[in-house]
Amino acid sequence: MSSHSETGKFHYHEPGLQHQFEDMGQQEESVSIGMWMFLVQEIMFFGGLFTAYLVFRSKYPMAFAAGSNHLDAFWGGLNTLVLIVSSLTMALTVYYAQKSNRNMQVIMILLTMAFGATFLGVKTIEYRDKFNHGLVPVQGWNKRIKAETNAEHETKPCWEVDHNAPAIEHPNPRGEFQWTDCSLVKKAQDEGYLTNAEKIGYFSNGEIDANKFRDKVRIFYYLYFVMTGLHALHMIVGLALMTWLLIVAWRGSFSEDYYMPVEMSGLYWHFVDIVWIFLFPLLYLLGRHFMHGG
Amino acid sequence: MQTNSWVPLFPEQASTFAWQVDLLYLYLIVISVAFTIPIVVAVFLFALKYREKEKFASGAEIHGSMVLEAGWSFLPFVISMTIFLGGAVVYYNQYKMPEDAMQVYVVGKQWMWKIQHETGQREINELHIPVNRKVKLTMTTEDALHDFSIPAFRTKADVVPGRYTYLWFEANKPGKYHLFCAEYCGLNHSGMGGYVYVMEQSDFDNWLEGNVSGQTPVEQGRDLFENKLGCASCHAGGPQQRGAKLEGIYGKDVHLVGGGTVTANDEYIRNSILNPGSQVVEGFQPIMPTFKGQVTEEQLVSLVAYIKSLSGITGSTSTSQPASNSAANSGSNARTNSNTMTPRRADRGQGNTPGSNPNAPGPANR
Amino acid sequence: MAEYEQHDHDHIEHDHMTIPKYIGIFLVLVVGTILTYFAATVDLDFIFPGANTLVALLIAFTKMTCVMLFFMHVYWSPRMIWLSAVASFFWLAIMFSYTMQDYLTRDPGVFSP
Amino acid sequence: MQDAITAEYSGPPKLNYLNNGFTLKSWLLTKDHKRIAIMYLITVSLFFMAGGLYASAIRLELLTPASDLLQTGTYNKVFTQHGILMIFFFLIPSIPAVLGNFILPIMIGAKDLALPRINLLSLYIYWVGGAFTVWALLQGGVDTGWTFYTPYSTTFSNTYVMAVGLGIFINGFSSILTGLNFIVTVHTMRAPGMTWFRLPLFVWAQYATSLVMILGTPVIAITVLLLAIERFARVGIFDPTIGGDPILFQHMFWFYSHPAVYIMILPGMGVISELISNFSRKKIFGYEFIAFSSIAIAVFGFLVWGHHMFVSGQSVYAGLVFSFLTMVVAVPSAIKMFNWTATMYKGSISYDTPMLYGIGFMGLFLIGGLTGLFLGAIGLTVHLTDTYFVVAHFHYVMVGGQVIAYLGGIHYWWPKMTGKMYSEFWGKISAMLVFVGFNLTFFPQFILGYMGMPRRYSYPPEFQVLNIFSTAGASVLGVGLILPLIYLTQSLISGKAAGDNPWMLPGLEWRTSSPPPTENFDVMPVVTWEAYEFGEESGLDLEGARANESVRTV
Ligand code: HEA
Ligand code: HEA
Ligand code: HEC
Ligand code: CUA
Ligand SMILES: [Cu+2]
Repeated sequence: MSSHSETGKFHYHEPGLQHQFEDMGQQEESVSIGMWMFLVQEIMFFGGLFTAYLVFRSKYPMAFAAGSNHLDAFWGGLNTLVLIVSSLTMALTVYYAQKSNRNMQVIMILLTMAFGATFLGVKTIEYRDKFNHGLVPVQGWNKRIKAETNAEHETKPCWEVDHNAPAIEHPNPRGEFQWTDCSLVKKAQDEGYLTNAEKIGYFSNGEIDANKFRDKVRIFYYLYFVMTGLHALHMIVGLALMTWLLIVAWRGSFSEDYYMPVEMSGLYWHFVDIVWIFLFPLLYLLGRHFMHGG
Repeated sequence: MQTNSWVPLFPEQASTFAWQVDLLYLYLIVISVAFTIPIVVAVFLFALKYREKEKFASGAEIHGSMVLEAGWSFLPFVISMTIFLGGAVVYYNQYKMPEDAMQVYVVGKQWMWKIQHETGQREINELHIPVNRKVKLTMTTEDALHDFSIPAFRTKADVVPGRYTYLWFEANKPGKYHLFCAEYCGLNHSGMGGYVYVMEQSDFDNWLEGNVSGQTPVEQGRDLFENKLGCASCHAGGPQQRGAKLEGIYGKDVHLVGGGTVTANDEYIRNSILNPGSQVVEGFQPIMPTFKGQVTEEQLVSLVAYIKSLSGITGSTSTSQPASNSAANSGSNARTNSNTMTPRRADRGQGNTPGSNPNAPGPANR
Repeated sequence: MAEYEQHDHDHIEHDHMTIPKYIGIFLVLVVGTILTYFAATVDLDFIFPGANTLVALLIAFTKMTCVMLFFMHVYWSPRMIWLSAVASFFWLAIMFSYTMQDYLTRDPGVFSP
Repeated sequence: MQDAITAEYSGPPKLNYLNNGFTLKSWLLTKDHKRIAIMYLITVSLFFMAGGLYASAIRLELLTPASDLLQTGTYNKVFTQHGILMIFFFLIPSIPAVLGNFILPIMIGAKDLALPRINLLSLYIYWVGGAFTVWALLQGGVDTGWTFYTPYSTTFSNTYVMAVGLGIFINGFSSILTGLNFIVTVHTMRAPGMTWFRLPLFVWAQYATSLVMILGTPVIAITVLLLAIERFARVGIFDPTIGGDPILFQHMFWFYSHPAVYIMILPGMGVISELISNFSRKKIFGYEFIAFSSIAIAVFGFLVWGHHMFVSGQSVYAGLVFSFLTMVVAVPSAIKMFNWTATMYKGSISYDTPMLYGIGFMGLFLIGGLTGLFLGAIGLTVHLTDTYFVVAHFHYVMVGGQVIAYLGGIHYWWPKMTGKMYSEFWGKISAMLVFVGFNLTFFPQFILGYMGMPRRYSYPPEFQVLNIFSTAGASVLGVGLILPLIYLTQSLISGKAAGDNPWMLPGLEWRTSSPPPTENFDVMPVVTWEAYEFGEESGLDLEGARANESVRTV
């Protein structure tokens, strides 16, 4: 690029060129490095949460497995697919911007937004479900009257409660976190793969203590909510970004020569997608095998 | 009993590995001096010698030297490795737990140390140990982090809720040494401490046995109040006072937070000690910890008697005169300490196994 | 004019990806997702404990690599961008491994006997 | 670029960034890095004063063993808030946001930072975070210590932990954005001829700092966020009674906060490299080594955080590893120290105020750094941790290091920033007072620490003598620090004009007018000389300057 601004002594300001730069190349490079630095920052931000996840999962694998089994892998999987499609449409937005194709750009942005919104919609369904089942780890943030809990938990010891048993409505006047099923602990105890932290953490006087187990499952749900919550927040920011892109793209401002904003928003969108690519197995799937095989 | 010099430079060495830490310290001081002096001298020398001769004259053209750079990267590296190794060895000695040590259980609590010996003897903010014997502390806390720190022994360790941490030492010099809480734990962090008494074995045995010799309930109560239970840390007058003034309260009406008054009778005082939160005096924070499970009924009687005596009311026992009580306050001297101890045969009987004691560390996860 | 990165990329090159390629990557991602799901339902502990986790993470890493290289065009980006992508994962690895080095060596306990 | 404008204003009242608009709006909506730097300067100074007032309260209270001046609860709040304000709101933004913002773009010959709007945003975030925190402090403050250790901060403290935490959370993003901006700027905005190895070392240092800001700060953000949520939801990931782990908090906190101490020293080291080399009028010794050691410190700084947790209950093995790495990370600092000393050899050294600070830094940072080794030696730290030895160590590196460097830098670039010269006489007096007062304040604390006096404490009577020394020293230090406030302000009003290049130095910032025009240079500079070039190649008119006595008084 060294060539043209040396020769072009007249100061032609390309559209969108900011005053501190000499030419578009410099501006684009700055913006793209800046965006990447921002993403690095985001990775470390989520990284803190993943560290907490790692520590607690290694301490209490059974509680995490139990909590994870109770998440709905169908919704989670669906959302993964939805995000992947939106990533594709986002990538295509950039592609069409590069090809100066305004109409396809607008369509792709709209599609991306639609999938993004679908994702958030599914998340709401899931959150609502947690609310109904008394699985929100904040006291008072669960359904108070008629929370649904397991029909069997009042009669059986906690490890015999089948979590597929029909739910009954059950008053929860203080909106507390509900968890009754500790069958996984029993199983792990019988088969002898409890960690040391678990041998202390789930038992009182040698007996499985449903309340102590519940506390550990609550940690899982806490991490679940913080991680997916922050992820959802990023989605919302992404949607706002898309709205702005839509307006600018509608006006036909992006072209082969100037598509940096599309490209940058795309980076952000894909980043959010990548976070979900990890969240999905870590939150929804790990521990699922305990329900099936050995 | 700390060093007597006007400006003390070293705390007393009172444990078997104190000298190792001090040696490491001296080694580091030597290294520091060895690096500081040449650098400072060089800076000053250059500063004088190469003072600008002519305004804006430029200095010599020197860019650097590979040899020098390699040398002064390598040298500090080697030296720092010796420091690391020294530190690692000393650390290993500090935290390699001995097998044959005497066990002591420690529970930190805002803002006191509750200590229990294997024999069931309990104490608060004080630790009595025999000299020349390995002692291992098994520690936990009921609330925030604390840190059991004895500078004279050159050792400390954080006390973590929900877990045990361990500390060991072998004191080799009888005396009275500071015990601090070195991890910030809130309001009265700097009041959370006391003394470690290192005694000859015979004195220690004596202390463990207790000494029944005639203390009146008031004297006994005063001893509990001022030394054993640390009530005085909050209730003694003066600027440190955080608790209510107890002089003269007996029989008066007390205004409580949230309205209402009660008369300060025996029952009220007893309740204030066991359930401080239930009746909080107006104008105070509800910070008084409960002593439930730490005081025996017998001791409660003495405490009540003592608090009554502060209002000039003498119970069935004789009036305690401040002057005659000076002996009871001499807990500061380890050698004579045995005569200030109250016997607690009753609870020693049932408390021989740490687990069955309310004072011993609870299950790791509550 | 400024003398910034030596690469010549007046505009970041954009002729590398075509729609079929995009769709191809997309399909890889979908397959990966489905694979993760089924891998999670099979008990792989007979290989070694935690094999399920490893498989899940390997798939996730593959998916991430696809997204980064092709959707985010890292593949055609200057060195600086490669570097920052790699560095951020390196730093994550530092955080994970040095934290875990404490937790994994804690039992039978820090200051324990 | 701005030829038209300069031509128009060629008369004496030259258009510069200061007189280019006087309205409030022209300041608040500016995208000019220099104006933003000035606004940072003012805010940062206010926070320093607030932190300094807290420090005065600490020292007065510690005059006597009893807690008589401040109740325990108040004292706890005072040192906590002292730490929080000084670290998060003064020291971290001090050099990067003030001097870095002002000088870095000029040093590399750019018109502005690469992302000026982000720069302004970062200032606003800093203001919002600061205002939020100040509000929380006024509401009642916090008493957790600046380290916010759980479970005290989550479960037991009944002060405004959440609000202050959020203030720090917000403020973190200001730091991240500043770092981001610097990295981009250094990569893309260098003037023609300004290769990486011609960059002034201050720029290298800022670059390394920015790396730490980007890689570390997000982690503290998420950590305090978790802390705040935890306080609100009481789920207990940090509360052991319900399964959490308080030590996890310490890991996450120190993952940022140890590298953060390098955020707090690297920029200072950058300033010192400038001062030592420029006032010795000699090329810096071992340029590449100083440059790379900055990067090495930034990278290795991430591997040692566990040295704050030696007695916390982390595993013995981890303690040993962290101790080992702590020793390794000291080596790059050693390299810098030696190179600075060697730079003075055969120089042509002049003792203007900035150089006095530079020399002061060398002595104080040396002591601070070496005592860091004491703390890194694991067996010794068991005795020293959480005592005044630590307090003395970190004041030596932070106040003796970064604050001194900051003051040196302010004095050094003051003529550039304002176009005015301050009183050299008072400058020297104040530099001496700071040096003497500082040592008197903090040296006794090493002894106190070894004696076992815990930090955050009201102490037993036998420690009083040394504490009196310390308080006396703090008073001298206070006077030394208030003086610049006075004479620098005075210089704005009645100082004599500084001229474009009062010290006759080759750096790019000295090749534009003082104060610089809005876009920094009237003509885009082309760099043909190495950094710290004092010979012919630098093209400085030294003869002319010598003839003109008024340029500078030696
Ligand atoms: C600007 C801030 C800053 C800087 C630069 C440093 C630099 C260093 N620090 Fe410090 N430190 C703090 C700020 C800083 N620190 C703070 C704020 C705390 C307390 C936090 C709290 O708890 O509140 C702390 C606490 C602290 C601790 C924990 C103490 C405890 O709580 O138990 C340790 C332990 O290892 C430590 C070590 C070091 C080391 C090894 C360096 C090294 O980087 C120093 C390197 C420099 C040199 C070594 C000097 C120059 C070298 C030579 C002259 C050559 C000779 C060298 C060799 C032989 C190797 N520091
Ligand atoms: C940048 C960081 C920084 C700076 C500059 C300082 C500066 C000072 N600090 Fe700092 N200090 C910390 C960071 C810092 N400190 C931290 C992180 C802690 C730990 C907190 C914790 O434990 O949580 C601490 C703790 C701490 C303690 C230990 C408290 C304890 O553990 O109990 C002490 C005690 O002496 C102390 C003293 C001082 C003194 C005397 C100064 C002096 O250098 C201050 C000199 C400045 C002045 C005297 C101000 C002068 C100007 C004015 C007064 C302006 C006048 C006002 C107007 C005109 C409006 N500090
Ligand atoms: C941590 C500080 C602290 C300690 C230790 C402490 N107290 Fe208190 N105490 C208080 C405070 C604060 C109050 C007032 C608030 C309340 O009633 O709870 C109080 C109130 C009382 C009262 C009621 C006073 C009144 O005016 O009605 C009595 C009696 C009392 N304490 C006795 C004791 C005894 C006996 C001990 C030791 C076994 C003790 N306290 C230890 C802080 C403390
Ligand atoms: Cu307990 Cu500090
Ligand atoms: Cu550190």
